[in-house]
Amino acid sequence: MSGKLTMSTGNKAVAAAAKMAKPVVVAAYPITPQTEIIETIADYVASGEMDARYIPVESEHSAMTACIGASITGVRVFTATSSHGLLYMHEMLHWAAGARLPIVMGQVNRTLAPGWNIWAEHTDALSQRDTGWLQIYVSTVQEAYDATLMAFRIAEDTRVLLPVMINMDGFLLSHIMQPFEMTEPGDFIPPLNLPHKIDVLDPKGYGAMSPANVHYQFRFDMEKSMRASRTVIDETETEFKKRFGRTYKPVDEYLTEDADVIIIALGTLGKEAEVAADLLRKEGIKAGVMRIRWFRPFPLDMNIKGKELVVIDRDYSFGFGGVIAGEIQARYPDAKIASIIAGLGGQEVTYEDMAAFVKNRKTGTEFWFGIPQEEQ
Amino acid sequence: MSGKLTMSTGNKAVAAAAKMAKPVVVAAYPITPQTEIIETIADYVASGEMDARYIPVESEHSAMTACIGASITGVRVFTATSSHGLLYMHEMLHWAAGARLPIVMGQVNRTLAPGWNIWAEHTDALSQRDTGWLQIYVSTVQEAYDATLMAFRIAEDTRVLLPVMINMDGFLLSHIMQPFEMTEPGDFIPPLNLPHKIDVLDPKGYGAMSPANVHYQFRFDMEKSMRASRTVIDETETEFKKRFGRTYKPVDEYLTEDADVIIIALGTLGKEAEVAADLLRKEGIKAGVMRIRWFRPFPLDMNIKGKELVVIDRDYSFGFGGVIAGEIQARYPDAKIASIIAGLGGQEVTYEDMAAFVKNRKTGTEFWFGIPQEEQ
Amino acid sequence: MYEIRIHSRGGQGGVTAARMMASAAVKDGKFATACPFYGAERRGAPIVSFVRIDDKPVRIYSQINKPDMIIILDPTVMDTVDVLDGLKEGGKIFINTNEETPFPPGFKVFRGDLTGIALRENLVVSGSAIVNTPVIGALAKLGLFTRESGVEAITDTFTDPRNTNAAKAAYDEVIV
Amino acid sequence: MYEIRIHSRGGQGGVTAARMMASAAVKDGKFATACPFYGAERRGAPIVSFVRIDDKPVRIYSQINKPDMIIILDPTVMDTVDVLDGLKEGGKIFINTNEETPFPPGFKVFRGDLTGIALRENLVVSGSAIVNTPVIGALAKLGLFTRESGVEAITDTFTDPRNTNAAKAAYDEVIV
Amino acid sequence: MMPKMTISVPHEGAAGLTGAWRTFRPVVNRDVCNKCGICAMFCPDAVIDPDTLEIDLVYCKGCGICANECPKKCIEMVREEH
Amino acid sequence: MMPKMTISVPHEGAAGLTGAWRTFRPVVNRDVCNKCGICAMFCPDAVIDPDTLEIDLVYCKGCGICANECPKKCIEMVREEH
Amino acid sequence: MTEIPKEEMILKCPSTCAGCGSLLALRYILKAAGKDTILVIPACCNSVIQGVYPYMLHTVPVYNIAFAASAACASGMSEALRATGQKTNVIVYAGDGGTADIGIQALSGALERGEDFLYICYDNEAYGNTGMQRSGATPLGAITTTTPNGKTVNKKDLDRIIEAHNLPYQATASSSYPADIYNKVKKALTIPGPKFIHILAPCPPGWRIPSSKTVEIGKMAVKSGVWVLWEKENDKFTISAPSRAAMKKPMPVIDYLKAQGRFRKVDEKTAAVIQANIDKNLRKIAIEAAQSEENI
Amino acid sequence: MTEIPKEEMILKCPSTCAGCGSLLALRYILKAAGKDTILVIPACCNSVIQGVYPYMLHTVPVYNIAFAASAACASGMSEALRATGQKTNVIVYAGDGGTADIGIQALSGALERGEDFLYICYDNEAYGNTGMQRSGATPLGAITTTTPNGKTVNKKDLDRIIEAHNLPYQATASSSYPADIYNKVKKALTIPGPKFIHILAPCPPGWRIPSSKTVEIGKMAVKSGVWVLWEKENDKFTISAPSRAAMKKPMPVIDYLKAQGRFRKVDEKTAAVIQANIDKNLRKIAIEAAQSEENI
Ligand SMILES: Cc1ncc(C[n+]2csc(CCOP(=O)(O)OP(=O)(O)O)c2C)c(N)n1
Ligand SMILES: Cc1ncc(C[n+]2csc(CCOP(=O)(O)OP(=O)(O)O)c2C)c(N)n1
Ligand code: SF4
Ligand code: SF4
Ligand code: SF4
Ligand code: SF4
Ligand code: SF4
Ligand code: SF4
Ligand SMILES: [Mg+2]
Ligand SMILES: [Mg+2]
Repeated sequence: MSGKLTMSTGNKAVAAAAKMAKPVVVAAYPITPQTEIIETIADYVASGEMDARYIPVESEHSAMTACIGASITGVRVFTATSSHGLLYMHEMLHWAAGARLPIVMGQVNRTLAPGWNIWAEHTDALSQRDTGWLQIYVSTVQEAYDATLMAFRIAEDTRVLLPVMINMDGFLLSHIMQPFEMTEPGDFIPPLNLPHKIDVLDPKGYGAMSPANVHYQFRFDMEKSMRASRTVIDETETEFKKRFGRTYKPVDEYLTEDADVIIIALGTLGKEAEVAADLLRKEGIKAGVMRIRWFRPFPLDMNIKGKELVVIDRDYSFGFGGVIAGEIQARYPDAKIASIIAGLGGQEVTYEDMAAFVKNRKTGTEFWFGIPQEEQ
Repeated sequence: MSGKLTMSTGNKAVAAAAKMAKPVVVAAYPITPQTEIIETIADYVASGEMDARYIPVESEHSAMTACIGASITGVRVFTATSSHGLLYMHEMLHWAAGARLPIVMGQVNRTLAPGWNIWAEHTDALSQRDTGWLQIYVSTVQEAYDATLMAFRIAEDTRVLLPVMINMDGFLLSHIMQPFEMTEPGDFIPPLNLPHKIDVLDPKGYGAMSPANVHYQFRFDMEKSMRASRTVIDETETEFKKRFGRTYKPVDEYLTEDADVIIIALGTLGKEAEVAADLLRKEGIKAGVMRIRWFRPFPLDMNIKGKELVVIDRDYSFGFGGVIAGEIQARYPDAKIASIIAGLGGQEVTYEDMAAFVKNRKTGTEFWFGIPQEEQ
Repeated sequence: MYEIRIHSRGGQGGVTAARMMASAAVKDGKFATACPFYGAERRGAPIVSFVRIDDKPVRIYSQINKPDMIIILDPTVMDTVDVLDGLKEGGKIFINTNEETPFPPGFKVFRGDLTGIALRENLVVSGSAIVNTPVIGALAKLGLFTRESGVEAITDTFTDPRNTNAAKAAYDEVIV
Repeated sequence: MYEIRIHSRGGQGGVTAARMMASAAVKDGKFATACPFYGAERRGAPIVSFVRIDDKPVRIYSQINKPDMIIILDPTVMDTVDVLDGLKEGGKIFINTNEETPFPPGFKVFRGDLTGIALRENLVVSGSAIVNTPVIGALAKLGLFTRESGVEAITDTFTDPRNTNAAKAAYDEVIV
Repeated sequence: MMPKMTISVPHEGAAGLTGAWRTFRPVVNRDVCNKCGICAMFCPDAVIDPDTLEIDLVYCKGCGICANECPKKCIEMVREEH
Repeated sequence: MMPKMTISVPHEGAAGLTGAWRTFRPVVNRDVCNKCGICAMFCPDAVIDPDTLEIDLVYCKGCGICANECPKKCIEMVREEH
Repeated sequence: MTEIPKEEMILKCPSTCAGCGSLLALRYILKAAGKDTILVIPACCNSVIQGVYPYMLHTVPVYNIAFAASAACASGMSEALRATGQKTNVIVYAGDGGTADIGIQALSGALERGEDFLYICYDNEAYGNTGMQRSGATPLGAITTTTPNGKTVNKKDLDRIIEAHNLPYQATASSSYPADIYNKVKKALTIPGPKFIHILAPCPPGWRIPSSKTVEIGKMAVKSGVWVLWEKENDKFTISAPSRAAMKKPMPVIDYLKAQGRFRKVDEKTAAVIQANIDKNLRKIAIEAAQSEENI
Repeated sequence: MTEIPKEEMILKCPSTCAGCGSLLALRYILKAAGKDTILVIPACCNSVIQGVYPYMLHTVPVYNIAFAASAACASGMSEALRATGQKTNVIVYAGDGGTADIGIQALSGALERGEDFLYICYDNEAYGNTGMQRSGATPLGAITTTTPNGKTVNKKDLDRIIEAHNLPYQATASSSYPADIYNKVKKALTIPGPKFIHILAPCPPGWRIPSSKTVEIGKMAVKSGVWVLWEKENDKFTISAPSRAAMKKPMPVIDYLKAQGRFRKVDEKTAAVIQANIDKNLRKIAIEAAQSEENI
């Protein structure tokens, strides 16, 4: 790394990136393990380090709604949540995307109650995958910071105008401290120019009755923007590298070129999987890793031809299966997938476990880590 | 049909079935096009026809929560909602399933705002597909009635103990009037015996801290029950036929045996697709229809080998594609699918349109009905 | 399959009329569906509803674009709505009016002063004449279903005898 | 990779200690992560946190099961927690105490009276002695990072000179 | 690039020609009217011109409030004939 | 069939032996104590037996409320040594 | 009266039912607010009457938002506008359901935070848009589709709930008194911080009254003391003129009840309870007004 | 005092912080409620302190529910229990955040419907469980992690908000007065319909006080009039003995503020505002009590 390194948690890095982006309004509600993000922002605002309005709303439904209200006036907004907070704003997630507002949200992945459990799982965010939000999953503090900066630029690009959710594993990344470079973005994030912002001099109505013969067209326009966002993401990541030297791709690859078997995972599991690949290679198994970063829009050009896949889902869609494994299979029908369900509710999964997943893989089956074979 | 026929809307049929099931508590909140269900129940209760408590809650979040509170005391409960109401209870949908409560809900499929639009679309319910609810989509007033009766029996079976959502197309089915037979269920629905109901004489705590080393086991137990529900559904549908003479399968098939191409759709589209198949057959195209009724648990034994599929999604997952087409491809990797997105926001789709989908199908592509080819 | 489109106004009972029509046909042993194209209509706003009658179960849910028959419960909607849109050649029109109304040629036109009948029978709610029961009488006369089934369909829904009286009056008075 | 597990109590600053340790290692040009295994702990409840130090970026997020070193910031946790669980053969133990504590053989034991030092320097918050800065001094002495980096890591976090003073005292007083 | 969505611009008649809803039509007896403007004040739909007191029958829904509130009782609600 | 889920049964010590949290331990001077029971009343954790006034040190968190509230000031909070 | 601008801010003609009280009220609200205003509307009758895409009838920007969400939306807007130096009025126009039931959380939160906006609840005492189900604001005895025998519990006292939030400005109003609405909105908009106005808006289909009676029934509500017009500026509580007059000799509530179909199942006992509630409330309001006088 | 049962309904020992006021209060609540009770607990400190699966410490059934949802859950329970002829007490034990902020909608709805349950809010004036962020109930001037310079708006007046719902029973209490809690809960549970008790529960880490001072600070709150103990049975409003005594000569609030780290940024001006608020509130309460006396 080039610049000065700061020790920071994932949470603080996201807060720092949000500060750099200079949002005008931040509306958020606390929830473990996200609290540190908004507490840090509250501190920034209180100390004058950040010239924003922090709205301490009374719930997440209102957090997202206040972001919507602020955003439609044409200003930059930011929020953060996790788990039940995310679920509680579900209606407004659909709304934010349908209203085409470039809201950026830090989202700390945590499992769902009952019973209460505050540890990592991706079901919270993945079960929002139809809402029209772009979703990225990050795996290091540096990446959390960088992705947050890029999120504003991508969301606000007029070819996109959809909200972006930056996902990071609860505690595993939100609370871990790693050295990272707090790059000054300079003019990397252009000023926001919302084409449909409210203007009292040119009054318009937003969201009144939308007839059956046009509503689907608006939905198609969202999908068009999702498709366009692939280009915008590529451009943004290229520009980011040019300016700041760090390389990102929608899917991060590790030793995939010559790999026979590829572990696919999101977030910290995807990073630790690299260690599993190293271990496997020592044992003569040509393993690689694909860490899906941008999950929405879904990656369409993963080069998995001829390789076996071990897909680790830290999530589950009851009565169907792992979400990631399912969507990969859907978009890559030829894929030979061994589906592993692991890490739900903070279940401990080590690189050694992942190496074992690879060694014991059975293509075409689903395996719940930790559940005895006879019950599977 | 054997018995006396009543003219009824889909809404009223669901209300009538709920009445027959004798729930002790109904908690619900009005929303177009579901209102008729709860108004009918309110009438039943007011007139004494139904011996239940109707709780006129102040929101859908509370509707589902009140159902949860009532259900855990061991009584039968019912509710109904639609669209934004469903989204607003999203958090509690996850909760109801995680709490293993056999709540039955009438769900009228309607699209999402903004802009406001009250017509049919399945995105509302499909975007709840990870919540652990069983989901059935019905296509006639009779089926709405029958499915509601069966839902109670299935949900409350101790092998299942998961909530069930009966989906019906807004207006198209909720408001259409058809003749149907209001069968008296007799003892078809056994008395509820909730194994984990609250008992002050044997006090237990529900849903406190759930450690990382067991939480995933509870999630697996939900999945096990989902898997078991396939059997329970089969048994229930068999028993239903035995008693009342009407035959149902998880996937309803029409002229599929010798078909070369099969239309797959849910709800009223799936029913009207039969007319399209008839039309196509007149033109010499061997078409059939598979109407997915039980979407959760997802059908695993559809016999589609060697056939081409035209999957109509009245829903969309932005940045991915049609939900139904995606999940079919995921579970049937060999399937040759032409994916059609049609009927969003009440977009009119006729059997003639569906016949055209078949004739113009391009396997491996996605086509948005109503959008010019060059924009697709 | 016989497809009917009904033009009325919110509050006039057009939807109930559609249901009773379908119900009467079912009583005759036919299959029928009635579907109101509900919107967010207010009392007074023009609305349409549909009835389909067939010998086998009706499996079509989409709107009726080429009706066999048009029923105009409130002629004033004709000012703003093209009520004849899609009506098949030779299709039937029934209109609630006491005077002859000109229609383009090629259709069979029937009329009856349902409003007059309703007012006579004092079938008035919040100032609007309720014409949904008289129309059943008129349609029975036109042979859409039997007189008996029509009466039954009404008595299933309404207990007040004014309704059947109005229907019977309409049966007698419809001008073919 | 060098893996360290820290045992402390909610409110004692064990998490901050972990961060400063990692930070000091980074200042030495190493790579390091500090991860608190947060739960819903309350002030006073035993908690553990982890530090990993390596020459290349640390890519492991799962818990440390076989630590190279154990740091016991509060010896009283030993009553309820098996602090030595998984410690590698020949692994190091640092314990905050002013008296010799018996451990099974096969480990290298170090100690320092961090609490005493904290109390001496008046590093007390709500009645608890804060030992997270003294421990940095002690660990520098044990060679986990340089003295300079340790001091820098502290001054990055705390401005009050009592902290560095306490660390320096611990550096001098740690019993090897 | 403007996203395609339900954004509307002000436009008379956007909710239809509500005059078509009318079953009764307000008819003013100008001889009795004292031009007090009360009818215009209370017309929910603002279809009575406050200056001319003309009623815009393209939009008047025929609610009858004007007739009910007129202190001179000089508005009569007359059944629409078409 | 009982579903597997987070259902718990009453059990002492379910939240751990909270006595381990203590840094100060309450020590009662029985000679001065008048057995008023105020300490037991205010102990949030109910670890003071209301009859014997014994303190259950397996669980006492050492909060010091008893000492603070004792009207006779006969409870001293003493630093734990291990 | 003469000062009320003639210009209408709503073009002809929303698809409200004939005789809609909420529309009558809105006419005067917008006249008072003027062009530098954003209207925030949650799901309710007023969200669907605006016209159909691509056209609308309101000549100020209208932001439609989810049912539970209007106060939170207004919070975000107002914070963003103020942060960027704009004075634009942010006005929520919400039904009683969107205010007293599903929207009360967001509203209560916004009031506690002291957001700078005006919240106006038009109260037709039921969920009008979905066909007249009971709301928290439905009065005792009223028939709705979910209370087919009449509501058995009292109307939620929204005004006292809001009052407990100590706003700088709060008022009640009625669509039958347009000038009063105009004046209250005008005044409210001069005051920074959260403001609340609660407008009784008779609804012909819901109240089962002829569409011509909207204004008349609204006046009867005031005359009988069912509805009291007042305003409260910081601690100064004033009964507005029409209610001051009415309170001298209130009309018996039975006349008000009898005029409406929705109360047709109210028996004598319930009518007496309703009358007693009113009497008690009027006494309380009189005392409050008197005390407020004294304190000045 | 002698009548309070000795039996503890919570086994040793919840994982509350040392000196937790909310735990102290709950001890007496459950003693008063007895075994035929279901406790409903939304997300809050009291949802995580129960022990870890498969064990728990409470000896009555505890149903944990989502943060916003406790009153709705209790509604469903109580309706189901009553429908099946069971008298079991349904008691919500919720924090100030779960009551005044995210839970107020469900609560307000349940109160309006007249559900038969007892809602108890323990008020530690912040989101304790997530590490002390501000809540609507955080008082003016208090530092929390989201109000690093002290809160700039007033504490939401939850009690007046609830009062506006006209409950048959409502009271305030404090964890420093256990007998008062016991008596109030006992009484509340004899009354059908919705009941509400608001308990001030000092919180050492949140208030930045030594854990030994919980009871002392709670008493100071009463002595200074920051917190007034009262109860209201239908219309009968009574000031409870400790507050009656305190109101004769309230302790200056500055002593209360100075004793807590969370108020360390309160300047003289703010302190004066806080004192003035208290003075005003005490006057109002005295008047209300006097009026209630008169009416009897
Ligand atoms: C979350 C959600 N639940 C329910 C609805 C359906 N809904 C729309 S408007 C409405 C009633 C509104 O009542 P009120 O606020 O009193 O306004 P009114 O319709 O009476 O004008 C309802 C229940 C919705 N849009 N969103
Ligand atoms: C929907 C949702 N949002 C946020 C949270 C996180 N959360 C859990 S408890 C809590 C604070 C509770 O505060 P309060 O009700 O005052 O109780 P206390 O913790 O102070 O006891 C928060 C914010 C959650 N569980 N669910
Ligand atoms: S209210 Fe009557 S008198 Fe007055 S202007 Fe209108 S029509 Fe004329
Ligand atoms: S009838 Fe109604 S809409 Fe027509 S002018 Fe009179 S008040 Fe206005
Ligand atoms: S409070 Fe003090 S005097 Fe009273 S019983 Fe306890 S120790 Fe003895
Ligand atoms: S120190 Fe605290 S926990 Fe221990 S006995 Fe005293 S009051 Fe109870
Ligand atoms: S239902 Fe009532 S409030 Fe709604 S538009 Fe009609 S009259 Fe107005
Ligand atoms: S944070 Fe406060 S309320 Fe929560 S357990 Fe600790 S002392 Fe009790
Ligand atoms: Mg309303
Ligand atoms: Mg709290």
